[in-house]
Amino acid sequence: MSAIAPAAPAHAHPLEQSKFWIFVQIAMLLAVITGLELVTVYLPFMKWLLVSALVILSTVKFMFVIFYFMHLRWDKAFCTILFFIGLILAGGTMWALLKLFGAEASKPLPVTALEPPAAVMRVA
Amino acid sequence: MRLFHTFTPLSQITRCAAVLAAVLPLSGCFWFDGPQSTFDPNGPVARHQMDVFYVTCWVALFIFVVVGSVLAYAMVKFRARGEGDLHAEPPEQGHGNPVVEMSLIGASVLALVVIAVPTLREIWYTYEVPVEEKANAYEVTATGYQWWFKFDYPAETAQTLDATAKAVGAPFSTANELVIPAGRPVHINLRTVDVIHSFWIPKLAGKVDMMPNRGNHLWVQADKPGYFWGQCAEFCGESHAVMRFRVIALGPREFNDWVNAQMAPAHRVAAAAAGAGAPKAQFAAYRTFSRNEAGFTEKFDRSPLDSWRAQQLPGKDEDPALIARGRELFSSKTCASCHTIRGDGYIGVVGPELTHVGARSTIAAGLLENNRDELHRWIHAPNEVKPGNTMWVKGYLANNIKLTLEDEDALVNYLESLK
Amino acid sequence: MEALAKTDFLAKDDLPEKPFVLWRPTAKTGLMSWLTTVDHKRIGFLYGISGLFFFIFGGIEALLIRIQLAVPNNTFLTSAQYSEMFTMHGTTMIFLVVMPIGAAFFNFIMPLQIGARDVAFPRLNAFSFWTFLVGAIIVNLGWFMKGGAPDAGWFGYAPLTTRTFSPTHAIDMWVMGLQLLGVASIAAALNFIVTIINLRAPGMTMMRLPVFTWMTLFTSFLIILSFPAITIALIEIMMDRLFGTNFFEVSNGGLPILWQHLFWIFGHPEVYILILPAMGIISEILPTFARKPLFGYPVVVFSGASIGFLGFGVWSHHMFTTGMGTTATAAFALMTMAIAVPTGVKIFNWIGTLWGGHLSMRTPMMFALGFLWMFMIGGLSGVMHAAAPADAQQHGSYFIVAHFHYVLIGGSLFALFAGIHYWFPLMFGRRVSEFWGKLAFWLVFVGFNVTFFPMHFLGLEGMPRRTFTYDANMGWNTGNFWSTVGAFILAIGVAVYFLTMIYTYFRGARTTRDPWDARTLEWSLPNPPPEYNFRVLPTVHARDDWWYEKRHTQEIAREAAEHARAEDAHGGIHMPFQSIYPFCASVGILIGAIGVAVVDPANPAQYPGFWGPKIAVTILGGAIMFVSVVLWSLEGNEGYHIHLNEDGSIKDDAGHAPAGH
Amino acid sequence: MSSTAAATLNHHHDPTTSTGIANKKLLMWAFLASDCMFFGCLISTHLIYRLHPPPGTPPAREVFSIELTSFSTFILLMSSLMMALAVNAIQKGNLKSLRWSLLTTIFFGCIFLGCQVYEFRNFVFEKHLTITNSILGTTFFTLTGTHGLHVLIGVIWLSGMLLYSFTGRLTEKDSIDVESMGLYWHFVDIVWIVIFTAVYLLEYI
Ligand code: HEA
Ligand code: HEA
Ligand code: HEC
Ligand code: CUA
Ligand SMILES: [Cu+2]
Repeated sequence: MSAIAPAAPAHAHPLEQSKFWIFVQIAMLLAVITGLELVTVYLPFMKWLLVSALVILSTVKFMFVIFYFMHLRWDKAFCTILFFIGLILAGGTMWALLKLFGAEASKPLPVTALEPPAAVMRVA
Repeated sequence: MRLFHTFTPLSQITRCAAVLAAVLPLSGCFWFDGPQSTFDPNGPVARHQMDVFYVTCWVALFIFVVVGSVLAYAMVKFRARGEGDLHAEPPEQGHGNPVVEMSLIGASVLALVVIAVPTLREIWYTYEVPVEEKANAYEVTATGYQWWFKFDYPAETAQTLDATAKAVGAPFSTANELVIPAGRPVHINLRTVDVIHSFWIPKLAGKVDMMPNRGNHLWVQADKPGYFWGQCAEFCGESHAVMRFRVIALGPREFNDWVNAQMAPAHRVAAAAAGAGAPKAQFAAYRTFSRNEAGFTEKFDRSPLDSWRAQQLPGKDEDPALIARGRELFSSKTCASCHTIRGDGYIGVVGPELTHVGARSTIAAGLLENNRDELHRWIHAPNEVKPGNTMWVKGYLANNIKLTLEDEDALVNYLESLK
Repeated sequence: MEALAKTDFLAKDDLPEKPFVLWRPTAKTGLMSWLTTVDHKRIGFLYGISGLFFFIFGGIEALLIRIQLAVPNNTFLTSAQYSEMFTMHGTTMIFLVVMPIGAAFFNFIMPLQIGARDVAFPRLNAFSFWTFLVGAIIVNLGWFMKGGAPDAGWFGYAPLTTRTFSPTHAIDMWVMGLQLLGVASIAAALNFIVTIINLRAPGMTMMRLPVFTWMTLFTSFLIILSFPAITIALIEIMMDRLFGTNFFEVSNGGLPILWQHLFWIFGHPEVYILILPAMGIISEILPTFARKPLFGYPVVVFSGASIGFLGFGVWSHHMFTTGMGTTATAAFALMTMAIAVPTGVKIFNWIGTLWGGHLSMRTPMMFALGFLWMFMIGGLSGVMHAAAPADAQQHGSYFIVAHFHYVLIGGSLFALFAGIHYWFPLMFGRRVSEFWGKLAFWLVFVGFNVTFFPMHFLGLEGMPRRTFTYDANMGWNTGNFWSTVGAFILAIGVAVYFLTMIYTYFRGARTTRDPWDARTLEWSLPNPPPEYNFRVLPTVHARDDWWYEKRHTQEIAREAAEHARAEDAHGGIHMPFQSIYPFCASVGILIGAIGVAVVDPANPAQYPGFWGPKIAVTILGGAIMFVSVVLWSLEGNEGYHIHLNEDGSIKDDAGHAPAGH
Repeated sequence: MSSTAAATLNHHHDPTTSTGIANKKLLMWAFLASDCMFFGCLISTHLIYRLHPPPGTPPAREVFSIELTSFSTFILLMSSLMMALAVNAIQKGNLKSLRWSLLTTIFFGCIFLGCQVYEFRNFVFEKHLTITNSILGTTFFTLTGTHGLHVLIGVIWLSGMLLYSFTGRLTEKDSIDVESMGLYWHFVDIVWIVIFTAVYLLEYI
């Protein structure tokens, strides 16, 4: 991006033709992954394993959509950089927020402590 | 056009100008030891925080002096002199010097390390009572209300009778004046019932917020007996500025006495005495006050701890009949729907507990000195003292409380008798 | 020449006739020309004027605050009025003064610096401005309403802003207004990003961009990435207020601290949004008046990027006292300190720029040097806050007020003043008097320090901020008194500054091209710049290209002549048509926002749950906006060609006749 | 622009810009970066409140109906496919194919919206989860509702484009308009991918 980019290499026509099938295949793949995810949640494994599996699977879906459907794969790298700046910052912020709120100091008060302490009637 | 129609007269400006002219020569008198000055720490927490402050301050000053000297030198040395110089050939078009830049970055990082080390240490120190002191720590709970503070003493169980004349034990509570033992760490739980407040006793510790739905806490320790100013430090609405409180640190004996006095139910003036003394039938002539007027005398201010002690002594010249009338008015005028007075059967929870209000040195959340004039000023027109406050809006306005001067006198006498 | 016409419009010459509603306005003077303008310079001017207008507002609010605090126990303002004052003062100064004046420079200067004829989306640019204005109106509407102006502080901490504690419409207007300002800022920032990335003149590589343009780019990134956080926060509070949801409803488990996190995730990058353009301006002015290139250009650029990036990881330093726990506090304290490094790098490089230069002390240079000193003080007190245990004593006190005025006024505002002064000859072709300029500088400089230096001590002596009154026995009287005196000196300085500018605008001495012997491309233009900016788009050869051009005149002249021929062969200079629809869309937004924030639902006693009037007004506004946007996209991004005479004036034949005449 | 009217267009290079990326595409990507933060904060809000649900919160998995949600997830994925094909079509100048693809995309989008309306009604009237009666309802409806709003805007935009394609003014040269619309639509899809996992599936573990 530092200089005016030279004209792109000659038009990639064969690729254009085959894109149709690429798209269809990817869509099928996405559907399959979604099915997999659905199965995953019912598996009797450790929780952290399932969560990581889910995270990985949806990341894969995510990446397929942005790189193929959204053409990042064929576009200038700068588009990818641009989008990933937002994606990484958003991811980092989410991570930090969840950490902050997951911390011990952030546990909300149990409800009993919320109510103003009842007045004790004292008769001398 | 709300902005314009409520401005008070321009005479205010003249008044300002006059006062300003008077204040000028006094400059510098109070700089470092005002009642809320953080330069005068009276306990370990505040002291540690001040230490960090001094580290940062010296580092910052050092950087400022060094960088500033270079900058000043450059400004003087390289300044173009005279018109001739302006049109001279431009200087050498240098573009940078990586070595200089890298070493300056290194130096900055070093300076930051100097700050970071004490910062980290004190973050942990100020967060929680040190382990070896934990057993010795005293616990209280402070709850923020718009715009006053309530203090509960879970450690102290007052033996009292409940409605069915059964003996029960329950912690007592007080308001706006936090009495703590000196020389002992005090662990303060911070709660709020409405918006965010922040609990700040500058001479004892930095602030910690009272967050809704969050169990915050703070610890303080007063080196020796003393009287400290506190202040809400997070904007919480109209009367945030006058949401104050006081902290009284007492030696062990005195603290114990105070606790015992607090546990007792409301003081009653013996009716028997009534016949002997000459009851003052007419009500006192109370002062009038202007808006925002300061709420204490200089005498009080000079030795607040002594004033507080004086306040603990039983009242003189009390008029039992008047007091009894005050007690009766307190419920007939619906004061009791908001205030608790243990022993007199009043159990409101919206406002501060008043069981021993007469023994506090201030009222209205640390704003006014506790004497008859100021107390009268408060119950006469709470909104003049604290704009928008709950007692006015949800009490006087909502319950349509109308008090005659006689009523007010009775109430003042009643409340002052509650030692 | 491929890169000739870089904006996204088509010349109208070869397009079919269009129906009536899609006529393109052509007025070049008068009200209509301003409402329909898409010229980045005019839009920049509009931003600037609005910013300065609101500066007077914010300044008067500040003066009222200072009058109230001049003496203890003062009764000049009531508590309620005082709350409105500081809330509106903070909101105004940040969102309606510093940001738009910054945007004015982005608009006016940045395209000229990169050798572009306009921004990438001229109509979107107009829309940004009008929407900004709408937001500003909505925020200020409260002054004229029964409920009063917003009064919950500029960061509006929930739950004070919920219906329970702020039942009037004041907060609704604050919320809605900020929401729109956010939309406007994001739209503008997207535009600048595309412009800088895509519309650079040939040869203008990224590492040749003027530093101000770089800072515009970083600021724009900060805007698009931080504003969404406050957008979410505002949506949530709005839902709570309108529909009774539970985001911040404590009794149902809401966590008000979430508001603080969301606000400061936005809020801290926001303060860098305020300072980065300032740093850009300084990086232009110092080299010009030192007659030396910026010291360590790549490092300055990179440190700008790191400030922006790190700025997203420090937000909780505004929340050190909320009881986050030790680890979080420590992490944010360290991150915050880390920001001092790239900022320091900038300071050092600016000093390096001065070193060995020929400093000519003209007024812009005075403000720029003032910036260096004052920002250093403000930055260093910022680092003092970063030490969390010390901040426990400082938070919510006047020490903070001192810190942020040093960075906001001594930093941002000084730089903006410097920038106004510096580019004034370019914008209006007139030169500001040095005498009056310097007088204004000294008044502002002295007044500023007298106002805000004592606040450091006030804060450390325990004076809390946002308090409408204080007692005489606290030791704060002297400090407050001087602070008020200083504020008036400052006000006089500001008045001198602006009166001088106004005088110069009408009467000032005419100036020639490039009066400061400057270094960047915008100075290659005649002043004021013509609507098409560049007669021929420049080819950039060096970092400080104008400095280079001035030393290679023959080569440049040859090149320019060549380009001119090529451009003529392509049909002349492409200019975008004006359009009324951005303005119409913003009007729709105004109406809709009034519907959401101000109009009451029908009397609930009579028609329970019937929101008729509110919904009707909202829908009306929405519909106007929708229709405008549709017409906007249908009218297309067309333009016309202009051809120039030898002297740069426009030949009025070719292709300039508007459709339908 | 005239120089781009050459015989074949290269859709990944726009010679009129400094980088070769079309302005509109750049704008859209930058906007999507911004939208990441937008949804990031909104999803965070929901998850934060799921960390420590206040007592009395209805158990989410008893409210949700994963079958329905999986179905609408599938539908949205398919609409994304049709969108990608639409872009492909216009880049080849194939208007007819473009129209069919757009129509299908719109159709799927509407089904998704329909499912969402059904889901909301079901939650409110059958499961008694409303936007006001618990924090779960508040964050859930706000999050998915905001996403739904994005879908709705997308559907309107798509329909507008479909209508426009009948005016005869939409040509291969304007493929960038369809493409940036496509970017938006796909983005709405990937946001749903995240929501589906983070909001729905996680509840079942
Ligand atoms: C233009 C706006 C601006 C800028 C640039 C900054 C810059 C900084 N700010 Fe400031 N800040 C505000 C505007 C700004 N701030 C505002 C408006 C508030 C209050 C909001 C409110 O509550 O209403 C605030 C509040 C605020 C707080 C919260 C205080 C509190 O409420 O408790 C903190 C805490 O860490 C902080 C820190 C910093 C730091 C570390 C920097 C750093 O970026 C500064 C870096 C600069 C330097 C350090 C000086 C130059 C460097 C050198 C000479 C090199 C050598 C130096 C070292 C190695 C130390 N700021
Ligand atoms: C860029 C931002 C900016 C700027 C420029 C300023 C400028 C000033 N500010 Fe500040 N201020 C803030 C941002 C800013 N402020 C913020 C964010 C807050 C926090 C708000 C909150 O707590 O929520 C704050 C809060 C704040 C307070 C604390 C209030 C409180 O906490 O109780 C004070 C108190 O002195 C103050 C004073 C001033 C003064 C005297 C100026 C002066 O510099 C103003 C100088 C300008 C003028 C004086 C205008 C000159 C106009 C004329 C000359 C025209 C005259 C014409 C006629 C009379 C017709 N400001
Ligand atoms: C709506 C409830 C309400 C009613 C009714 C009410 N008060 Fe209060 N009262 C309050 C609240 C709340 C405060 C704390 C105000 C503050 O400091 O902001 C208060 C404070 C006080 C104080 C000062 C306590 C202290 O330690 O600072 C006194 C004394 C007092 N009330 C007396 C009375 C009397 C006498 C009446 C009846 C005439 C009365 N109150 C009626 C709510 C009420
Ligand atoms: Cu309570 Cu401020
Ligand atoms: Cu910050």
